[in-house]
Amino acid sequence: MAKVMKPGEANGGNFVQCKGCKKTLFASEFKDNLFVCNYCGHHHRLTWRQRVECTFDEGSFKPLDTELVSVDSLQFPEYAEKHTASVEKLDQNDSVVGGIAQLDGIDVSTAISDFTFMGGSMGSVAGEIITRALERGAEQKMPVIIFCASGGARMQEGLLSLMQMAKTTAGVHKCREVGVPFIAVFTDPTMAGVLASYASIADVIIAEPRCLIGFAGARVSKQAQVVKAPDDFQTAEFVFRSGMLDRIVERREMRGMLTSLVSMFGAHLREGTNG
Amino acid sequence: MAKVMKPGEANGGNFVQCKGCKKTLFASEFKDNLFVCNYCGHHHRLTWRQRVECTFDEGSFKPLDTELVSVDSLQFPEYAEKHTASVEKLDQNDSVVGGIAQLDGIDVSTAISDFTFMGGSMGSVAGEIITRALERGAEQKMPVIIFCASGGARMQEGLLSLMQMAKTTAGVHKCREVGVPFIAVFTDPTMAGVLASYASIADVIIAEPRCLIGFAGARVSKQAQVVKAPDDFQTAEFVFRSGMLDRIVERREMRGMLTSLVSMFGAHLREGTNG
Amino acid sequence: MANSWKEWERPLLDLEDGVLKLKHLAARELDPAKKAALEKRIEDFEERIRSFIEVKYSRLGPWEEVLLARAEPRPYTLDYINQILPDFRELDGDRRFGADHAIVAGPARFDGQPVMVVGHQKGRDIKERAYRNFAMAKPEGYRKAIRMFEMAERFRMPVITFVDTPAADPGVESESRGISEAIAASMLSMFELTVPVVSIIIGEGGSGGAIGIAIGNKVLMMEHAVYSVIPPEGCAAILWRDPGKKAQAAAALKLTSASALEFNLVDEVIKEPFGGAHRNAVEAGESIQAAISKYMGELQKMSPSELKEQRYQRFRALGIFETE
Amino acid sequence: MANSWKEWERPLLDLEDGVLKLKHLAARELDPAKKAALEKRIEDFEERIRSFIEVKYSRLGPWEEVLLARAEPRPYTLDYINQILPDFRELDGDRRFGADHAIVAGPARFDGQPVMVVGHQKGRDIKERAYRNFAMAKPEGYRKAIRMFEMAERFRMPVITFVDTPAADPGVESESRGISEAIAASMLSMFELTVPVVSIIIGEGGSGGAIGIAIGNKVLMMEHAVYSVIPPEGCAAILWRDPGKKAQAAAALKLTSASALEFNLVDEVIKEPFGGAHRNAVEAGESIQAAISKYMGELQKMSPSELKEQRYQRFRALGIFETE
Ligand SMILES: [Zn+2]
Ligand SMILES: [Zn+2]
Repeated sequence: MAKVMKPGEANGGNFVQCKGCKKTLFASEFKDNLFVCNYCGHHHRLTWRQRVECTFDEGSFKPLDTELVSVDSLQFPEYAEKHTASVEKLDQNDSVVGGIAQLDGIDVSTAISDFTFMGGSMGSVAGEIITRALERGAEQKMPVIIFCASGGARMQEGLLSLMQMAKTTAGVHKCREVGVPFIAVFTDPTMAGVLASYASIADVIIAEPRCLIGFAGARVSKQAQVVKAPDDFQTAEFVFRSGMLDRIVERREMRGMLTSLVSMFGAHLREGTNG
Repeated sequence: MAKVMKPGEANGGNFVQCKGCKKTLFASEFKDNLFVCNYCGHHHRLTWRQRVECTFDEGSFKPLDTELVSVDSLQFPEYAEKHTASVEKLDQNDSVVGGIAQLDGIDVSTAISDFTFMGGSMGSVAGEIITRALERGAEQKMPVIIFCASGGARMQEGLLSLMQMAKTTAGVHKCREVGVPFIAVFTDPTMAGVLASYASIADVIIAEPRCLIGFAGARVSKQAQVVKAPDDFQTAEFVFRSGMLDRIVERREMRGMLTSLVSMFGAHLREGTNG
Repeated sequence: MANSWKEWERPLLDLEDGVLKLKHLAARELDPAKKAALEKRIEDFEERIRSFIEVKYSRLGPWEEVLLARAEPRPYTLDYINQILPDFRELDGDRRFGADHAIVAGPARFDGQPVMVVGHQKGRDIKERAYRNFAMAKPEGYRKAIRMFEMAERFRMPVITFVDTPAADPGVESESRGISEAIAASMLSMFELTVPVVSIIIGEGGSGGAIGIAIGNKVLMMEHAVYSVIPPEGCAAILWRDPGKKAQAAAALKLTSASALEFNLVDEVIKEPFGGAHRNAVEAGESIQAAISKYMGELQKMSPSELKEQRYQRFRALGIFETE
Repeated sequence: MANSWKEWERPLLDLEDGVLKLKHLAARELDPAKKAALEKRIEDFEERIRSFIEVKYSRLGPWEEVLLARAEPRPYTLDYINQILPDFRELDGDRRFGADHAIVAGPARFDGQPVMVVGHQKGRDIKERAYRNFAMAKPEGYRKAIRMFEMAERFRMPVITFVDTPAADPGVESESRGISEAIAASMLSMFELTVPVVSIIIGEGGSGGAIGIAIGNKVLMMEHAVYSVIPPEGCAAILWRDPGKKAQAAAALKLTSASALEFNLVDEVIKEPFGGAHRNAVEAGESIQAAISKYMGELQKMSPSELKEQRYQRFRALGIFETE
């Protein structure tokens, strides 16, 4: 059965099956290859912990805002159960983990969205963590890097989750005001309310190859139009052609790209150094 | 023979033939109708004097910068002769006339391009007058209205005329800096180097119906593309659909529209009044 | 469960129709006795209408609020503009790609003062509905809005936005021209404003398409408007795999004006005329005018930087969570 | 009159080809006498090449300058970037409609310091030429440039632009997406910058397409670049209804670097290597690097507002007229 490693399984000596080409891969090699299939290049989804390992200077990531916990304000059907199940299974409070980290020694403020937690959906907690990551960057003059992986706003928090679109956008506004660069990394998938808020107004947007990026569910938008959707509709490649992305960058190049960008775009923030 | 009135001929009791539908019109009625055919609605080109009469409070226009005269710096073939002939024929120094005027008593800075003078082309003098009109607006806190009617930059002044694109854009920049509204009125034709500089970055752009508006000569751009040009390519209607115009306004409504806009957009400039 | 406002109000609409016919008859009746009888019947009918409305409107559930918010005869943005914003001069164009008639925009006067108005516009008949794309704006619409916000900033004009859209246009073309970026950039440009902004949800506040132009210093909501992160139909389809359970979804989503106020997501709910805004558009317009007047008055006492900061703090504070 | 650089340099190219062949022979020749003879011939050839270049390049007319500016082997923007702007990270997208490969852009380092680079990019082979659209940018290209200028401003990075385009794309699609607005808005955004901007015309400075990204505090021009309000062919067609009179038109338009300097429209002409930049791209790159270094050094002594004001005044002053 197709199976993508969960955190901690990578060292078990198991085999895993590629979600792209279905070939069987050695788990250890797969991990060394940053969870990218070396046959077909499929970039498998990462948990936030895997993302941290693949990206930042070793041991540099410090989680913050971990004290925030979700409230079922609307008493929405099944929300409390689903949420609790995710919390217990994944040992994290919600879909986004924020913190600070380093790239080649440069401090960055970051937030990482984890699709395994309720589809990475953005409710009050996720919105707050993202906004704090942006504000922290703005206040402490650190570049901000946010990894997106989300189906969109969290329906179960109703209008409160729609408001997170505005709130996170307000966070971007703070970075703009003080000249702090904000880089968004779109990973599979980056959709709907997340795409239509802070994510799309990053200074630089980088996507992983072939990841899904879209405003509406593909079904909705294909229905809604007389215009035929191209075959690669809502993939990173389509979105790049549409002028919405700066670059599509393979995972093995991502750390280098991000380091270079925060080094150059953030140079003016690091007084007394030359970048 | 088809003939459009020249300045001063309107009161001669002549007939004129409409350039649009070729019908014969009473000159006096034609003038009362602001040189718009009452059969087909064709908006005939206006000289700058006619434009002043059709637009501003009676007697309010005061020409400025009339002392500027062109120099044939490049010794360009036939330029001096052509230019001199236009000056003598039209009793004006160049293709653009600048000044100040009033709309319902509100002071505005203005410049009016006259296609009858060498196709309204923009050389050093035209560029200077337009830039001064913009700067005058910025300095004296008057809204700026510029009427465009031009084939583009004046080839005969070579690179100097290309630089007028930058210079007039610099003028718009000054208005932006101080919150002075700049309204461009596109009349037949508004093309090339004029369109690709100050004209297209006006706060509000209004066009007369069916006027020609384009970057490249229609021949060039139709050649250059596999995409078929729509039938109304480079007309005001096409350009409106393309999102480049705020409104297409008939000449009889133009004065009212402009007055309303300068009254509202310029209210903050007129201290102590409420607009 | 009714599927449309018309279906839900059918008995009421029939009564109102009846009154109209009776009035027509009465007007032409010459016999005073018969006329009096007709007028008595009219009075009876009107009393029945009143009590019918009273009963029906006192028991409105969330789904009925959705139906009302979507009701075709509800006043739309241009109706309010025509009533309370004289000298409106519609401007158009995103300067990028196209004209979008799902959003109308331009300067106007409010209480004599120049303001910038931006609002979604629905169509009343089939032809206008197509022309307005059912008030589902494409990227061009939001980019036009941004252009207007920027002009409002340069020319120091307060901004009024009217929100009334089922959603932003979700089509292939919208995606390929960056509808997500357009919505986000529109919100961002509203956060940058140093002039007062009042936003009013007048009908459907549909998700990202709505909030894209709803970043006000004050956000008001008509009594029978709805404001939701997802349409109830979509929510039901996801949650129960049954779009028919839209009434349950509407209830779960807490999309009514009362809920929005309870969660402090809107600053005031504007009471609608007896029987809804569609029964008395003029009165609805007057209520909106009074509300805008009040809040503009408050906001104009604030400095440009205070206005920006207050708007930031207003949205920054939204969200409910606990701290471990 | 030659129609292309290749035609014009044909005898020279043949000689250079001959030298290459002789060198190949000499390298494999084992007989010392024959080798010496070959080397003598090579020397003769090289001497002939030198004097050929000396003569030909001392008599360059405006039309020949046009041919040189358009020469396929001339160094293009990415060649200079690769040589003198390490850590270049190409960024893309206008966030509106599309990716445009006629303009390349992104951050890089110059003399160790972060800068923003924007430049037209021609293609060397047929495939790349199509991909680059012959360096004729569409609105997307200029809007990408604007996005980069805005980032340069926010992140306090000096800007370097390389200009090398026959013209902006004049097609129907370009018009329908507002190529005129895009060019004008790009110029406007450059006037708004408070960081140093150096622009270099490296090849063809074609009309609006060129000046759209050429609003520098300092504008430099390569010796054999041209800068013109209209291509000579177009000018000839308009003036004499004969596109064949392009050489006369080139002369009339005063489009050479010498003329641009004479009229004070550029701040410096960067001397090219013997026989043109295409004969020694590295040396050309070094000259550009030295020139940018010099001017960046001057500009970085100025305050943000001085930089904006100097740029404004620089362009404000352009134009020649008299006062009656
Ligand atoms: Zn694979
Ligand atoms: Zn006619």
